[in-house]
Amino acid sequence: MTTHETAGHATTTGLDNRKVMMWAFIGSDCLFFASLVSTYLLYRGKSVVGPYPYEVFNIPYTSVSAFVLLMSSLTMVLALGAIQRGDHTRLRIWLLATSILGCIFLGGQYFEFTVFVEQGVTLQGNLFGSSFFTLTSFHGLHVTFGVVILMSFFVMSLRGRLSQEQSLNIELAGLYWHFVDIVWIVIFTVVYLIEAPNIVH
Amino acid sequence: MAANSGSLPRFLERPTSYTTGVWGWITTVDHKKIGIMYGFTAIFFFLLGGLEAVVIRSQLAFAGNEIVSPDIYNQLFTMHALTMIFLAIMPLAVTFFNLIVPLQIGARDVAFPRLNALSYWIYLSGGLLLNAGWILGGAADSGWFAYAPLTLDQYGSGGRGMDFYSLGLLVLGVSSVAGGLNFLVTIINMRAPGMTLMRMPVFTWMAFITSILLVTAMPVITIALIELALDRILGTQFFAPGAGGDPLLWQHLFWVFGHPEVYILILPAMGIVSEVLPTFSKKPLFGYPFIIFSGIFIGFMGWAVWSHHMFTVGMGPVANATFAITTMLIAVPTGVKIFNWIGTMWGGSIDFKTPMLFSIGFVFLFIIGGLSGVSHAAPPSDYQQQDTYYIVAHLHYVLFGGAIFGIFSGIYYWWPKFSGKLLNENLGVIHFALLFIGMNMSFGPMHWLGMDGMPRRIYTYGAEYGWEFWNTVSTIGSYIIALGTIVFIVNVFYTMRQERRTDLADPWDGRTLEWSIPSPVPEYNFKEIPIVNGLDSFWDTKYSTDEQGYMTPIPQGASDDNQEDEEVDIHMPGLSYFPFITGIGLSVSGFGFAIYSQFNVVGLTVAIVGILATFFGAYGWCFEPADPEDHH
Amino acid sequence: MRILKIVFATMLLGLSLACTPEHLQSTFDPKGPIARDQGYLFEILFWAMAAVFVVVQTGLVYTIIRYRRKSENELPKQVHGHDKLEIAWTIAPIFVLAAVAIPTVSMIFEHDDIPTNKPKIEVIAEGYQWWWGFEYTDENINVITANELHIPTDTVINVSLKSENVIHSFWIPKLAGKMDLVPNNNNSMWFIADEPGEYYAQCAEYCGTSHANMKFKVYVHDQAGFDEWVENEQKSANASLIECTSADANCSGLAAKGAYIFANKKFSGVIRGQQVDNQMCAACHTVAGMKIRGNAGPVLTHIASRTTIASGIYDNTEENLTSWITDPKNMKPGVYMPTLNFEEGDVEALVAYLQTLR
Amino acid sequence: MATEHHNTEHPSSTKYVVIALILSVVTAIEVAVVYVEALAAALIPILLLLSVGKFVVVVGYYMHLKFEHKLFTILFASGLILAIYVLCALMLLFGVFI
Repeated sequence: MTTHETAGHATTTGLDNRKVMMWAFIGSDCLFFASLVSTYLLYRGKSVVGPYPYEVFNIPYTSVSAFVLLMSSLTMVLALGAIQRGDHTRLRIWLLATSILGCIFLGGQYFEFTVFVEQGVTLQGNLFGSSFFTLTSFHGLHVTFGVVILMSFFVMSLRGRLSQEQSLNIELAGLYWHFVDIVWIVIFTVVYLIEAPNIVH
Repeated sequence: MAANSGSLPRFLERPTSYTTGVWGWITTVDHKKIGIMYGFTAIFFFLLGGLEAVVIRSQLAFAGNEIVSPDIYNQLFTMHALTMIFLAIMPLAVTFFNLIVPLQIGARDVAFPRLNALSYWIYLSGGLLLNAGWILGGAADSGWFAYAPLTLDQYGSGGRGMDFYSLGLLVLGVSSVAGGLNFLVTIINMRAPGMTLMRMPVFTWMAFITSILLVTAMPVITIALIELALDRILGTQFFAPGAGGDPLLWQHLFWVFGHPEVYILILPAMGIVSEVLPTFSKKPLFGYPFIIFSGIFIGFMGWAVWSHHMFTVGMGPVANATFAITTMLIAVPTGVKIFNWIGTMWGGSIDFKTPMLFSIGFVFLFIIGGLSGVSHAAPPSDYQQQDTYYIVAHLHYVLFGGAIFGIFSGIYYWWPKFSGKLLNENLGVIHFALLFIGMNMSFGPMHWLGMDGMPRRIYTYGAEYGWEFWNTVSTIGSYIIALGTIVFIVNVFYTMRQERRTDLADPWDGRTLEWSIPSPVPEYNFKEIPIVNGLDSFWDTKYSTDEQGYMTPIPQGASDDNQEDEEVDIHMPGLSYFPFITGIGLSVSGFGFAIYSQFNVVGLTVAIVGILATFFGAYGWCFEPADPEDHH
Repeated sequence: MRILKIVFATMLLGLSLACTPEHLQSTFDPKGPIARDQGYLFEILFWAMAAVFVVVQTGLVYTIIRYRRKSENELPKQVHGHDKLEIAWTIAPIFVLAAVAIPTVSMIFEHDDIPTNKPKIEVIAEGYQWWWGFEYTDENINVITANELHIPTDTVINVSLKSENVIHSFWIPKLAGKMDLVPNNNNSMWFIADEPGEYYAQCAEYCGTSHANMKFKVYVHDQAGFDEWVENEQKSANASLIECTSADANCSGLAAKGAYIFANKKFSGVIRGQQVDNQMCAACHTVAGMKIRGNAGPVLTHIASRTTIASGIYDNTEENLTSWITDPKNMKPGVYMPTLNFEEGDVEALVAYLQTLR
Repeated sequence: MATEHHNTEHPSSTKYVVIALILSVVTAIEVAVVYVEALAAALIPILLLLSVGKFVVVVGYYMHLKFEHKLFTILFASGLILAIYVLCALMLLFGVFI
């Protein structure tokens, strides 16, 4: 996270190489998730044996998870604002808060998975299980990776190795983190909420 | 950072001493050295894939031949395709991206030199992983597009090849996406002052479009491969017919990637040809903006035609008609390119050097491949051609007559730039002649065989079908191709033994920036970053053109190319171990997962070791100081 | 560039040489309206593309000959482009493509509708690794057979394509282009045959080890011949032997012993490298009339009336049948039929029995 | 070439909090909507609209895309548009919309 390879070189567009790369990567990552979401939606209602999504989904529970992840985006921008102002104390607070919110989300996902497995939804059980777990764990892996990065920055900051000039590092981590958040906005809607009428009514 | 580096652990220090020898290659981040490694590795895999092709053709030379068993034959045609596509043509294109793009845009290196090295190490180790099946219970054998559910154990031959297929391609995909992102950023952000997009050389443009396709298309196949690997290793149900899984999902995901992939294979070759034709015709490229826009249009349309690989799966008349029309539309930009290439040569002064021969061969053969493509863009006609040798003929005219001829053209064209030696002209002409004759003899008759009802991917056929004569001819053709390739290898070894020449900075009277610097290219590429005033601005320093377009050479002062004895102190990125560690670690973990279903404990251990190595490499990478000098 | 001309001339000569009759799967020899239409469309495309080929390649060859470098000091005029030309050669291909797109699209929709002015027969074609099952579902026909499809002339044959294993592709080159059999997807296609005859057909989608050996034959009869075939198929062949429960006096002879073995005797053996026990012929193969009806392998009710065995790859002779039963994997690599440990005389009896199933 | 118009008027911390509140409210509406039987018929369009709104707000403000060089928008949008296109095309081909 201290790639200096382009530092000091003027780029054609005047933009930092790493930031261009991050946005290109996010564009590319859209297609990863699109393929997974396609698989999930195309297999929706195609499972030949249960349990089916409406039998296991717990909308209020997942809504809280979604809310937690949404709030972590807020703490993330606050962390970026802090380092840009050179406020290292707040940077640490918000980085830690973001990581913790991320961990709460992951813990929630883990608990949700165990409940589902108890109810008979497994990776091998039916198409719903296979496509649901693959999609949500792929997202969960993204979150985990994000948490690792944020914690690393937190530790670096504690050791005084993250200066105000390196705010780009936090900015890039933030872009990644927000992207993971918007992916969950999509998953929450097209996977969970879309099933809600079957549960509620 | 320098202030902090004193506290860094020892392993994080960047190596400084290895500039030559094995460690020099392993730790290099120089785009030229990486390009050279890409090139030699890809040529090795090209020879391997060619060997597989020769065995395939030998088996089919006569009716009822029994040179190889059906299971081996099925592995051979699957691995031939995978090797040629993923391990030869794509990396050969990336070879040129590495070698040429930074020079054409006037940069000292790519945007992310270490990422570039990582791409190479993943490619090398991923290629070995893909081929590991040969010695570990059978290579992949479900065809390169691996239609589900033949890829599941209960329907396949029972070999472990498809594990190496899914994990190998996953690993190689990481390399492609990393490379694609790298060149995308490089071309957007590393251009010399004055080089606007519409002043970029055509090869760089095609590299740009190819990078965009790589970055956007590879994710789709990655997900499909993850689903396949999970099905095979963890027992998910994605493609299991009994659980309601739909085999067409695999086909769609595969071809959503697969068709852009076709353009990933051909666009770089088109770029090479667009550089070679003007140089050897002594004329600028005809219709530069039209070539560029048709390239963009081809790349864009690559996303709208994928289902033409699936006309016979029963998509219904509306979908078939839609994809037929979008497919036919591709002929328009392709035609524009071909007309412009002919327009480039028209009125020129054509010098038939080997690179030019290959480029003209490309145009000639690509026209045939493009035209035969129209006949299976029409579904009713395709119903008779799908999965026959007609398709095999078509795809080889495009990928061999097209991509490979373009690549050989590039090899002969740019060889002196990096070695200071010219490949032998006479051997080059023989190479071209053998390849051209062999190629037409081998793949030409396949058009006929396909229309005569010979399906592809059959290991044997009966004499009563009347296919034997043309199969024999085709096999002889493949031997001629093999002979031509041997001539090329001889040429390479012969040339490598020659003395390095100092007068080869610009042997072909080139037009683009790479010819403005000495050969072989110094480590820092450009002593001074050039300033670009227009398309072909290097050409403009050599010739002046009057209003009617007639040109006169500008007298050159004493050559200032010989800068070798001058001390130039240009700061270059330091060497690094971490790309190597990360890349190898990734493939090792892939290998662990691939053998997991056979040897659970060993597989899991290997996978964990690989993942740990990857993380170690990535972590070290992130905290590595930018420069070795930081320690002094 | 003389090489070019020679290559081209040789290929043309070769093509004409190869256009001799007796090409069993030639798409240039259609015997039904669907294949004829498809061939016709190919011809339109071919001539359109041939015209483009001639024009463009002539232009290319002419250019490289005319503008070859004649002296080292040539300085050609620097031309960067010509906008009108560009527009022209962008639009020209669109016209050519429109000309071929119109018949293409109209044929796609035309072939989607099943003609109603002709009699129709419904057939289910089911793909297995690596053979074909055919089931006639019309009430008055109701026949199940394998690897040989019998149809009458001038009748719409509507084929439902089914597979529960991998993807196969149903292709009778002289009668109709192909359509895939995709698990969990209900495809169908139709075709008509003009004249009686024997037509070769073959799976076109790679489906595993013995993909090359997954063939079938189509026998086209006139209506009378077809009716006769149906009538014979509807009877159970050699009914007297079917009830043989043991090789007793009522059921003497080699064939009777074979019938008994077929329906009763259990063997151990090897399937694709796996040891198996308690294998019985009738557990996998159906002979109509028997109590046990297996459906893992082809129906054998009228096996002796077929001309080929092993999905069209061997002639139906005593010798081939013997080798097949003795060790099928030698005859067809990868086959799912087990190699069984027969006792002395078992194979001979089975062959004798099967040969009575006319 | 360097046309970077680095907008110094990034939203302030207060603004971020307000945005977070809006996002929370929209999420709450989303969840609430599914419990309203009267809206069942129009549920999917409503949900899509609301989540697209959240998506745009996060990308535009939290990821600053609204204030950045247009190149970033191009990079992100090309990936996103292709992704949506692939998803819709597949749904159409598999007859999910029909």
